[in-house]
Amino acid sequence: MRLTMDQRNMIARRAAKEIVPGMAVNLGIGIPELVADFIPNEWHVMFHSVNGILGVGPTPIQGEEDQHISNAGGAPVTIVPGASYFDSTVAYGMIRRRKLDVAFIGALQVNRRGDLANWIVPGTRVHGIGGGAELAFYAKKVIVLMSHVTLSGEPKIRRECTFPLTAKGCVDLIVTERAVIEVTPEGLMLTEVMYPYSLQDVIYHTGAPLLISEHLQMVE
Amino acid sequence: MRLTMDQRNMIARRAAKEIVPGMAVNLGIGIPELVADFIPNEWHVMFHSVNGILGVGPTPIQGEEDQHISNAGGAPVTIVPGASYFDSTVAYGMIRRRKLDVAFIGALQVNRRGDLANWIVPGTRVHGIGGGAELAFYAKKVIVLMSHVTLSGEPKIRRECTFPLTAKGCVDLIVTERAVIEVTPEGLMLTEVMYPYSLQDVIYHTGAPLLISEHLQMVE
Amino acid sequence: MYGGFGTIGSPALLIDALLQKGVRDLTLIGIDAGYPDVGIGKLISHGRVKKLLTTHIGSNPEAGQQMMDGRLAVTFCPQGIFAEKIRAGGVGIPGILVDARMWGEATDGREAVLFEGKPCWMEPALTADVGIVYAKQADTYGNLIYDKSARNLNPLVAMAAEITIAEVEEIVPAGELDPEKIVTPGIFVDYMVNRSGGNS
Amino acid sequence: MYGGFGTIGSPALLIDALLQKGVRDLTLIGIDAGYPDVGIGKLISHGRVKKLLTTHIGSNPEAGQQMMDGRLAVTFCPQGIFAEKIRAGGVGIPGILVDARMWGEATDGREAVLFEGKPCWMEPALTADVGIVYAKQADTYGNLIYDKSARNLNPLVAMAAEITIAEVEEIVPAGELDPEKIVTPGIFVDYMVNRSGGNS
Repeated sequence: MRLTMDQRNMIARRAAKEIVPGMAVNLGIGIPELVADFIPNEWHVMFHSVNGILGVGPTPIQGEEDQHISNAGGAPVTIVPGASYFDSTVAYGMIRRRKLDVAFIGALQVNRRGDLANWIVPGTRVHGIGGGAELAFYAKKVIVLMSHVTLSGEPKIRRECTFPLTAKGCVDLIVTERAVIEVTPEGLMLTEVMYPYSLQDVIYHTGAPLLISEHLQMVE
Repeated sequence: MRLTMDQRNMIARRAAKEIVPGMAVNLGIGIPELVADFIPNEWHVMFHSVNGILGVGPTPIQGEEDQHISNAGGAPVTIVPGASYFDSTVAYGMIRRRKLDVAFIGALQVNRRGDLANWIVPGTRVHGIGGGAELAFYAKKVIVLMSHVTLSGEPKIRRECTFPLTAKGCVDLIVTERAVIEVTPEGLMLTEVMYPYSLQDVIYHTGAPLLISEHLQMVE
Repeated sequence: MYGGFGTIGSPALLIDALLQKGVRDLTLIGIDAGYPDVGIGKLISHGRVKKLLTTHIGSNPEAGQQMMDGRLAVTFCPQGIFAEKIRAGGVGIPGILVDARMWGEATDGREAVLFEGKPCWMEPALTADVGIVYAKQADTYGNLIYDKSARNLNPLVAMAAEITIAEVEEIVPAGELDPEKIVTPGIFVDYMVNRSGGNS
Repeated sequence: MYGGFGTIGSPALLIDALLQKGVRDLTLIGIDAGYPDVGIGKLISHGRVKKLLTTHIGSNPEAGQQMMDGRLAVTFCPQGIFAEKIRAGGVGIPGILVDARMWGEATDGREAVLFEGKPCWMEPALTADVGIVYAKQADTYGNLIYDKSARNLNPLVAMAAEITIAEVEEIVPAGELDPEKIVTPGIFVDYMVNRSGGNS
């Protein structure tokens, strides 16, 4: 199922709640890029881009883009006060030194242990591993933002990933248009169900066993 | 024998003749530091310092020193147009990438194959290896500037080094207050004898066999 | 080897020149494959490339197609390790050690060595015969200053190539750039092409 | 771990503070041992150091004496490799490969591994619990700009320590430093001490 822009924004808005002021945050390509729009400026969150920016700001007003300020996806951005530019080895140095508090990342599949697959669909189009493996492995908290099911309706949250893994046991939280699911040592814990989906719908479209949180919220 | 300032300058002046315009050159600590004074500015020689400068200029006028512009020995220097500052990994990157045309270096001992010992006198004072090994190994041309004999009169140019080696087979040319000696595949080749020393004196104070160049010069 | 990340900081004129010169059977080393009609991707679309060492080709379906057809040999490497490998080449060390646990399953199945108690891989440095980079300003000595996020891989590539060619917006006399602001010392730069005309 | 090369770029106030605080049994990591009464050498002269990883102690005879007496354990490493090892720690890779043929006889006799046809050593990255550095300017986010050759090892140390303390001449509001000129991004800096008074 292809997500609507509204659904993508809803995922991003929910994801933004995981951020607290002062954090350093990496936004992957796709839905993660939208998260920045839901973070107040005065929180002084420093957005990190692997091409070499710490302190990415909002999308520029049309006509005022600087062709040489862009995020890793190539989209024009701005910078905030305190931002710096550096080469990609420094960008990844920050990642490996575990300076990033949260990485929001897209996914093809996540399994019940928090393994992440997001770099290749065998036999079809090849993207390449990109920076996903390092972000997923080293960020203090990894939050997957994705559609709950594939275009053909298959669950993306599965008992086991069928695609090659990007990183093992790295995912802490999954946010989709239908649900928020925590990866816990006991397994996947459903904590929120998004309107208009039902608990039954989420369970039905999830390919792995779900623990239901005693604080389960039905989000309007 | 301790060298006089005149002798040290004479060695540096002779050494400077090995430089051609546009070269990138590293000057070690000691006599090598004096070489810069004998190179015309208009040659645009770029002097390299391992602490992080390419484009070291002359010693500043007294009273006009900048406490944060110094060479690797800690002496105040200036910079020339086109100079840049960088961290020490970049300084050594230039060395390993063989961007330095000549390194002038001090020595405790050199043997007939051009092995260099300049970092430790076993049982006495320890200096540490510093940057000598990398400069000696990677510079396109390595020129040793030193006194011909030790303080107690022992030859520093020897059949074999008795001190631990800094780098093997790295020395191309030796300049002392008494002689200029090339390291050739056939052995050490004496090409110049410095006034007021005699050929006999040089041979007597050299601890390795010397080939005498057919173009041997007696330098006034 | 080429600088740039997507089209940002990509030496567009030098890529066009390679295309016009008819160079072929290239081995390319760079962070991505650009787009089919923009950036380094042009060389791929025109069938000039036989090997590509990169991290990601998602923005260039033509590269993916050639890879599937067996016309283009692509080797992938995680992006941060890839950048470090180019840097290692640039500072002349033979390689780096990387944590093998990070690499998920994007591997060729090789064995890790145990180093300081961690499974590690020995990753060779990357160097190239020729490197092409884009910079904002140069001086006549070849010192380079980049522009914002157009820096990305460019300073690494500038150091890692035997012959480095810089495409720059402007060339000023030596001494006119702030020496604190220079990112690539000129000793690493062999040739410059001025975007506004005139080579050096 | 400390920045500086000789006394240039050495965080003098932080060294004095360590001295006054009575810290002892230190393991120090830095490019040299300073001078007996200036720079990092003060800590050695006062007998506060038990181990020293460095490249050169020629300017500090007191360090040499303590080494001979067995009071100070000194490990030497060639300078460029030493700097690379700190940088490796700073970017979070486990180690680097170095050409074993370069190292003369300044070795502990260990075996080289053959890597891509060259005898190499696997050199572990260097990190530290605390790093002290000196910078010219900082902003309130911790971004640092150094001063000329006082840069030397400081940016490497700033990245390689778990806790990095910067001694700076001036702290300005975030946004006032040219982002192109920042050498150390503030994310690597934990505490700052303003030389002209006032901490942050």
